[in-house]
Amino acid sequence: MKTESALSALNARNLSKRYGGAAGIQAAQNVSLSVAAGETVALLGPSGCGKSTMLRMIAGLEVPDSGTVKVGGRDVTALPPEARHIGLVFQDYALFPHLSVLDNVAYGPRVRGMPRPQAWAQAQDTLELVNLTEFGDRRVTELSGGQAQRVALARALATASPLLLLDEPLSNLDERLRAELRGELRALFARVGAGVLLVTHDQREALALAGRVAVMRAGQIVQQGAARDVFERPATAWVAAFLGQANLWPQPGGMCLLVPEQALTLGEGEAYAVIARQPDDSGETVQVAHPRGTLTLALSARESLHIVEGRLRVQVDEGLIQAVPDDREAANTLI
Amino acid sequence: MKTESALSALNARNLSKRYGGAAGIQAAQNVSLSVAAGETVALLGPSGCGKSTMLRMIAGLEVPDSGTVKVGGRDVTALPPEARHIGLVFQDYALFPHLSVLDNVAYGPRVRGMPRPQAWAQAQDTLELVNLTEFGDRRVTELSGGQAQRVALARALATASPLLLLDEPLSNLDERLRAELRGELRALFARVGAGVLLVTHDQREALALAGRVAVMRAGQIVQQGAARDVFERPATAWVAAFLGQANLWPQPGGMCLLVPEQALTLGEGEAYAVIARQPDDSGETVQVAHPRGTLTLALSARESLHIVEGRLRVQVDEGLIQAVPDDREAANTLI
Amino acid sequence: QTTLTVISHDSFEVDKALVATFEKANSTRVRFVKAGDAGELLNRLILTRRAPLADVVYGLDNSLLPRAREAGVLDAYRSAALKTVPAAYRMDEANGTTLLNTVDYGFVAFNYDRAWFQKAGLALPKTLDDLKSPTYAKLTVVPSPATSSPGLAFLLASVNQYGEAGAWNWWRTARAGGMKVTRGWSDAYYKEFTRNGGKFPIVLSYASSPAAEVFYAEGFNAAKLPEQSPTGNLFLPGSTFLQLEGVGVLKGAKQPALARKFVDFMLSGGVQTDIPTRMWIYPAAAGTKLNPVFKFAQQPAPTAVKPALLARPQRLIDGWVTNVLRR
Amino acid sequence: MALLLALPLGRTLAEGGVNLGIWRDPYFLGRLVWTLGQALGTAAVAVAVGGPLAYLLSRWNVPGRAAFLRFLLLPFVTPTLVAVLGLTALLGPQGWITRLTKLDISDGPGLLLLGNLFFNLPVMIRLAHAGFARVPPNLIGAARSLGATGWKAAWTVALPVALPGLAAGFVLVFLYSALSFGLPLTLGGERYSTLEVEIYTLTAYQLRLPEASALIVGQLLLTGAATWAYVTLTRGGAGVTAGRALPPAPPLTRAIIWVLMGGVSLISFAPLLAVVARSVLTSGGLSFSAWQAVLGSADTWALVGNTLRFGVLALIGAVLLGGLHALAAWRARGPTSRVLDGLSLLPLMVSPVSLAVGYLLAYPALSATLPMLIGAYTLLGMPLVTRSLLPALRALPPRTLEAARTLGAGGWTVWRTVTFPLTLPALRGGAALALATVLGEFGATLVLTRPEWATLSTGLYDRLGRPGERNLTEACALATLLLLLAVLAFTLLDGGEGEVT
Ligand SMILES: Nc1ncnc2c1ncn2[C@@H]1O[C@H](COP(=O)(O)OP(=O)(O)OP(=O)(O)O)[C@@H](O)[C@H]1O
Ligand SMILES: Nc1ncnc2c1ncn2[C@@H]1O[C@H](COP(=O)(O)OP(=O)(O)OP(=O)(O)O)[C@@H](O)[C@H]1O
Ligand SMILES: Cc1ncc(C[n+]2csc(CCO)c2C)c(N)n1
Ligand SMILES: [Mg+2]
Ligand SMILES: [Mg+2]
Repeated sequence: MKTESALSALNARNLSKRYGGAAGIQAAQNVSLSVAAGETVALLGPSGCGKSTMLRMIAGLEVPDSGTVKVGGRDVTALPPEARHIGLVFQDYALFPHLSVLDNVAYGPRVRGMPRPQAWAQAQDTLELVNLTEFGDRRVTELSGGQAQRVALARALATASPLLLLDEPLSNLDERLRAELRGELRALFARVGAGVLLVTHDQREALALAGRVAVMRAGQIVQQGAARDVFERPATAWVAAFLGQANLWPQPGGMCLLVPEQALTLGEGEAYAVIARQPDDSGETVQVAHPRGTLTLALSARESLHIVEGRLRVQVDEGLIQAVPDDREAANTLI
Repeated sequence: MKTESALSALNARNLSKRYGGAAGIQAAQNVSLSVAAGETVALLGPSGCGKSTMLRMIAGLEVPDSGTVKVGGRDVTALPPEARHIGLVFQDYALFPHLSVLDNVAYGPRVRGMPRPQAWAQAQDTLELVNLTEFGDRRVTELSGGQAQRVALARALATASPLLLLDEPLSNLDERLRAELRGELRALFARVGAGVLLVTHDQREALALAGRVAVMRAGQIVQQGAARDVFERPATAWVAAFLGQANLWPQPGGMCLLVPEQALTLGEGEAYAVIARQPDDSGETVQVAHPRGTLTLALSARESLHIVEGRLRVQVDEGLIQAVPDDREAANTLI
Repeated sequence: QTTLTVISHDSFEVDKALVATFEKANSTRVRFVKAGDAGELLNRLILTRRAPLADVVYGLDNSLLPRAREAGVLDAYRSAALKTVPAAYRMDEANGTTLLNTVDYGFVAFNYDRAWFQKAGLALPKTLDDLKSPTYAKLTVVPSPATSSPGLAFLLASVNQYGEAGAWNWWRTARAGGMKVTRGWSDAYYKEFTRNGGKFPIVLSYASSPAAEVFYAEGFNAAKLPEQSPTGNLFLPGSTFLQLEGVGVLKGAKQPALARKFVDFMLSGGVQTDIPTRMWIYPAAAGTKLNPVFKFAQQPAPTAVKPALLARPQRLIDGWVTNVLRR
Repeated sequence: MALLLALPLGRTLAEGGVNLGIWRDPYFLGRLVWTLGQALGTAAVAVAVGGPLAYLLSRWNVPGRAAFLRFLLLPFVTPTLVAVLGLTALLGPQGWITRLTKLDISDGPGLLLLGNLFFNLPVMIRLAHAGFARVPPNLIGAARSLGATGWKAAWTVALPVALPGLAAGFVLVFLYSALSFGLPLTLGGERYSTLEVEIYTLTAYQLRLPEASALIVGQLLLTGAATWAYVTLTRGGAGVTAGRALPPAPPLTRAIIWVLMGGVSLISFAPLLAVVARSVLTSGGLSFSAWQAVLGSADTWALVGNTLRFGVLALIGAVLLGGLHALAAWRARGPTSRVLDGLSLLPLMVSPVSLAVGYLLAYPALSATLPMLIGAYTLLGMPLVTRSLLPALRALPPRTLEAARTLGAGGWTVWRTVTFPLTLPALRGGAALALATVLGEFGATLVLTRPEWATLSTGLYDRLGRPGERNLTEACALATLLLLLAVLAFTLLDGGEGEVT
C-alpha cells in the first residue's frame, strides 16, 4: 500500500459537494477515485451527474464539503489550485481573452517561472500536437469552436503536470481529428507517465484512452474497474443501459437479464422475425422478436446479409447471459 | 423550380466570407446550400472549415462578402437577424446570464409578442423535451455543461422557427441522452416540418437525423447529396477519409482505390496475416496484410472469432472497389 | 410682474420678512445673486459690465470704490436716507457724485484667543512692530491680501503705516518669523485660529468678531451676558482699517427705478436694525439700536488711509505678490 | 457640449487674449510640475490601494462588504469645505490624531494628498470593483490551475481583463486631483497651490485674464494628453456581472481585506465621523443644541427638499445624457468611438473656474438661473455615468446579444431585455456617483439665485462664513444631514441590495 500511494497520481477520498446550501443540489456524495501514475481513468456518467464538479474539487477550484485529495501521494486538500500542479481542461475552455493563442498556451510555463523564449518554444510544440502550428498569433476570439477547444487542451498539456484532468477535451472535434489526437494523446501520456482523469461522453474514446473506467450516477460512483470489465460486465442494469447495452430483459424480483453482444451469434440457430430496421452510418439497427424478449442488434453492412425474408438467424449463448440488479428507476432524482 | 423555392426553407447562394481584411482567412468561399422544408441537412467538415461561419451568415450575424440568403423563398440577405425567423443554437450556447432557465427558453416567444403565461407554458414543454423539466427556476450559471447545452437547444426550438440552424447541439451530452434526444428531435422536425441545418462532428448523428449531407473543406463544399450516397460513394479520397473510410490504396496518376466495408466479407476467401489489433468499445480494430495494400477492419466481438492463429480470412469483392481522385494533400491550407 | 436682481458678496443676508414687505410694496420680485467675496464681486461686475448681471449691488467697500469708479460699473445715485449716516462714514463726499451709499461699516482688526494667552502667560503685543517679531509672528495668521478683503484692508493699513518699502519689509519679516498667510478669511478663522482647532492665537478678523463669538456661543442668553468674550480685539496702532460697505445702482440696470428704491430700502430703519446680528457689522444710520452683545465689539479710532492708496489697490496687491509672496 | 463647454471656454480665452509669456515664469512652471505630480501621485496611490482591495472584494465576501461599498460613496457627497473641516479636526495642528501622535503634518502637502485620497479612493475602488466583478471566475480558476498564485492570477488575468474599469478610475482620479481647486485652495496654502488655484486667483481676484488664459491652455493640454492616453490604452474587457454569490474569504484573505478596508475607512470615513462628532461636541462638552436648532427650523426642511429636488433633476439629466453618450461611443466603430469616448471626459478636463467665468460672459442672462445650474451639474455628473457604463457595454459578450436577435428581438427589444439588464449594475453605480457629486456640490460653487432655492450645501457655506462656534456646529449638523440623505438615496438607488458597483 505504501508503494501504491507513492506511485499514485491522484487519490481522492470521500469527496462530497452540495451546491447552494442545505436545500441545494448534492453534486457529489462520498466519491472516491484514484489514478495511478501513467494511468488514464475515464469518468463516465450522464449529463449533470457531477463529473465536472469532481474535477473542480480535485483541481482545488471548488472547496469540497468533506473528503480529502491527494496528488502524487501528498495531501493537497488545503492547498490552493496552483500548489497542486494539475493540468485542467475546462468544459467551456476558459481561454484568456486578452492573450494570443501562443501566450495562452505559454501561460502555464511562464507563471511557473520558465523564461519567455523557452515557454514559447514549448507552447509552439504543444500547438503542433493539436494541429494548430500556424495559429500562435491569433486572438482567441478569432477561433472556431474546435480550434478553441484544442487551444484549451494544449494549454493544459503545456504545463507538463503529472496529473491531468480533462473535461470533454475533444467533444467539439470531428471524428478524424479526434482519432488522430487520441492516438497522439495516448502516446504522450505513455511517454510522460502522467496520470489522467478523463471526462468523456464518447465511449470509444474512453476505451481507446483509458485503462480504467468509473461510472457516476447522480453524484455517486456506481461502478469502477478495468475498462474492458466494466463494459463487459456492468454491475447493474442502469450501468449496462448507460454503456449502450440494448438487450436488457426485466425479470421478476428486481433483477434483469443482460444479453451482451458476445452472447449473440448471427447466421446460426433459429430464425426469428425482424420487427424493425433503422439504418445508421455503420450499418443498421434491427429488432428481432426473440421468445424471451426483444433483441436489438447493431448490424454491419456485411452482417445485414444474414437477414433473409424478414427473418434473422440468431443464436443466444445462454451461458453468457448475466443477471444484474435492475436499478434503472431508482435514484432517478433531480440531477 | 418555382415550387421548389416555395417549399425551400433555406436557399443560400454563393456565400463568401473573409475574416480580417485582404490578408485574412477565407472562411467561406462561394458556398451554396439549400434545405427544403421538413428536411434535415447535415453540414460536416473538419474543425475550422467554416461551418459555424456559414450558419452565422445565414442567421444574419455575419455580413457575407458576397452571395444571397433566401429563407422560405424570401430574400433576407439585407434583413437583420430578428427579421429572419431562424432558430440558432450557438456552439458556445450564449445563454442569457441574467435570466432563469425558463426565461431563457421563453425569451424567443416573449419577444415575438406571446403573452407571458403562454410563453412559459411553451418553454416548459420544450424543457420537457430536453429532460430539464425541473430546471426552469435555475440560474443558467448553475448548470452543468450538458444541461446548458440542452437549454440552448430548447431556447432555439421554442421559437418554432421554420428554419433551425444547430451548431453541434448535442456535443456535450452522453451517448444515451444523445440517442434519446436524436429520436425526439427527428419526431419533432417531422411534426413541425421545419428545415434544419445541422452542424455535427458525429457521423452517426448525421446519418440518424439528416436526409442530406454536405461536406465542407477549407471554406468550400466538396460533396453534397443524400446521406447514404455520400457515405457510400465519397467523391474523393479526402471525403472518404474524412468520413472514416480506412482502406484507401493510393494508385499512380493521382487516383486512389477505396475499399468500402461492404466489399469485405469475413470468414471467406484467403487467410491473411493480422499485423495489428487494437480493442475498442464495440470490439476491435485490426490490420490485415492484403497483397494489394493494408486493410483496416473494425470487428465486432462476434467477428473477432474469425481470427484464427493470427490470420483472418477476408474476401475482397473487386466489383465494389471504387476509384476516386486522391486530393488528400491539396488545399491543406491554413484553416 | 417685474424682477429686481440684487448682486452681493457671499456674506450678505437680510431678513426674509423685510424683503417680502419690499416686494409687496413695490409689487416686484427680488432675486439675489451671490458672487464670491467683495473683490470677486467687483471683478465679476467688471467682466460683465456690457451685460450686467443685476440691477443693484450691495457689498462693494471703500477700498474697491476707486476701481469701480474707474471701470464705470456704477450709476450715480444718492439716497435721501443717506442724511441719517454721519458724514465720516459716507463715501464720495469729496467727489460730489455718489456711486455707493454707505449701509454699514466695520473694522478689520486683529483678534486674539484670551484663553490661550492666559494659559501661555504671554503678554499681548503692543505695536505692529511687536507683531512682526518672531515671538508674535509665529502666533499670527492673516488672510491673504491677494485673495480676501480683510487681507487687502490690512495691507492698505500696513502700507499706510510704513510706506510701500517699509510694508514689504514688515510682511517679509513677519512671514520669516512664522506668520501664516491663508487664502480666505474662513481658512484663517476656522482652520488656523486656536479657538477653532488651529495653532495661531492671533487672527486678522473684524472688531465685531468677539461679539459674534458671544452671540453664537453654546447656551447664549441675551439676558445673561458673560463677563467677557472668549476672544478679544487687538487694536495695534495702524493695524485697523475702517471698511465702509455700500449699495449702489449698476450701470445698465434694467430696473433703475426699483434699484433706487432698493438702495433706500437698505438704509431704512428695519434693515438697519436687522443688520448687526446678521452680518456682524455696524449699521451706518446714526442712532440705530444695537443688540447688547455689541458691547463686546469695541470700536477703535481708525487711522484715515491716504486716498492715493485707495485709488490703485491692485498695484499694491501686485507689489505684495512679487515682493512678499514669491520671495 | 459645444454650447455648454466650448463656447464658454472660448469666451473666457477671447475676453483677454492669451499671454503665453507667463509660461516663461519659473513660478508657474513649478505650479505645473506640482499639479501634475500631486495628481499622478494621488492616482497612483489610489490604484495601488484601491485596485487590490477592489479585486479582493469582487472575489470574496467578508462581513461588512456590502455596507462598505455603499458607504464608499459618502465622501463624494461631501462638500469640499466639510471635508476640510473633518480632515483638520483629525489632522490639523490641534487635531485629535495630531494631539494623540504628536505628529503634525498640517504644514506639508500631506493634508492635501490625504484630502485628494479622501475624495478619490472611493471613485477608484468602485470603478475598479465594477471592472473586476465582470471577470469570469473561470478565467481566474484557469490561471490558478495553470500554476499562477492568487496574486499572479490577479495581475496577469484579472487586471488585463478588467483594465477598462481600472483605467477609468485612474483617469478620473487624475483629472479630479489635477483640476480640483477647493482642496488645494484651503489645504495647499500658498506653497502647494495648483494651477487651478492660480487660475482662480488670476481671474477672480486679479482680473488678469491673458495670463489666466495661458494657464488654462496649458492645463487643457495636460488633461487632454491624459485623456488621449487613456482612450488609446484601454481596450478589451470581457464578461458580465453575473449576480453569483461570492464565497466567504479564507482567513488570510479576510485579514488582508479588512486591513485594506480599515485603511480606506480611516482616510475616507474618519473625517466624516469627525464632522459628525463636531456637530455634537462643543467647547462646553457634549451638546445637541445645534441639532435642535437645525431640526427645529422649517428652513432646514426647505434645504433638504431643494437638495433632493435639484439632485434628482440633475441625476435624470446625467443618466440620460451619460447613458446615451456611452451607447453612442459603444455603437460607433474605430476612431469615432474613441473620440466620443474622450469627449465624455471633457467636462472634467476643462478648468471649472474658467468655465464659470465663461458662463458669465457667454450667457449673462442665464448664468444664475436654475436651468443653467442643473445643466452644469448634469454635465458634471455625466462623465461618471459614461465612465461606469461604457466599460460594461464594451465587455458584453457579443454572442449574447446575437442570441437575442436570432430569437426575434429587434434592436430596441435587445436593448430592453438583454443589454440594459446586463449593464444595469454599472448604470446604477454611475448614477450613484453622479448623484453624489450633485448632492454635495449643488449650489456651492455656482451661485444660487434665490434664498428659497438654497440647498444643504449653501446653507452650510453660509454658516461657515460667519464667526462663532455655533455656526460651526450647525454647519456640521447640516453636513451630517447631507450624509444621511445620501445614504438613503444610495440605498434606494441600489434597491437595497448593497451591490451597486
Ligand atoms: N472572428 C473571427 N476572426 C477571424 N477568423 C475567424 C473568426 N471566426 C472564425 N475564424 C476562422 O475562420 C475559420 C472558420 O471558422 P468556423 O468557426 O466557421 O469553423 P467551424 O467549421 O465552425 O469549425 P469548428 O468545427 O472547429 O467549430 C477558422 O479557420 C477560424 O479560425
Ligand atoms: N454553480 C452551481 N450551482 C448550483 N448547482 C450547480 C452548479 N454547478 C453545477 N451544478 C449542478 O450540479 C450538478 C452536477 O454538475 P456537474 O457540472 O458536475 O455535472 P457534469 O457531470 O459535469 O455534467 P455534464 O456532463 O452535463 O457537464 C448538476 O445537476 C448541476 O446542475
Ligand atoms: C481632489 C478632489 N477634490 C474634490 C473632489 C470632489 N468632487 C466630487 S465630484 C467633483 C466634480 C464636480 O465638482 C469633485 C471635484 C474630488 N473628487 N477630488
Ligand atoms: Mg460537466
Ligand atoms: Mg464551429
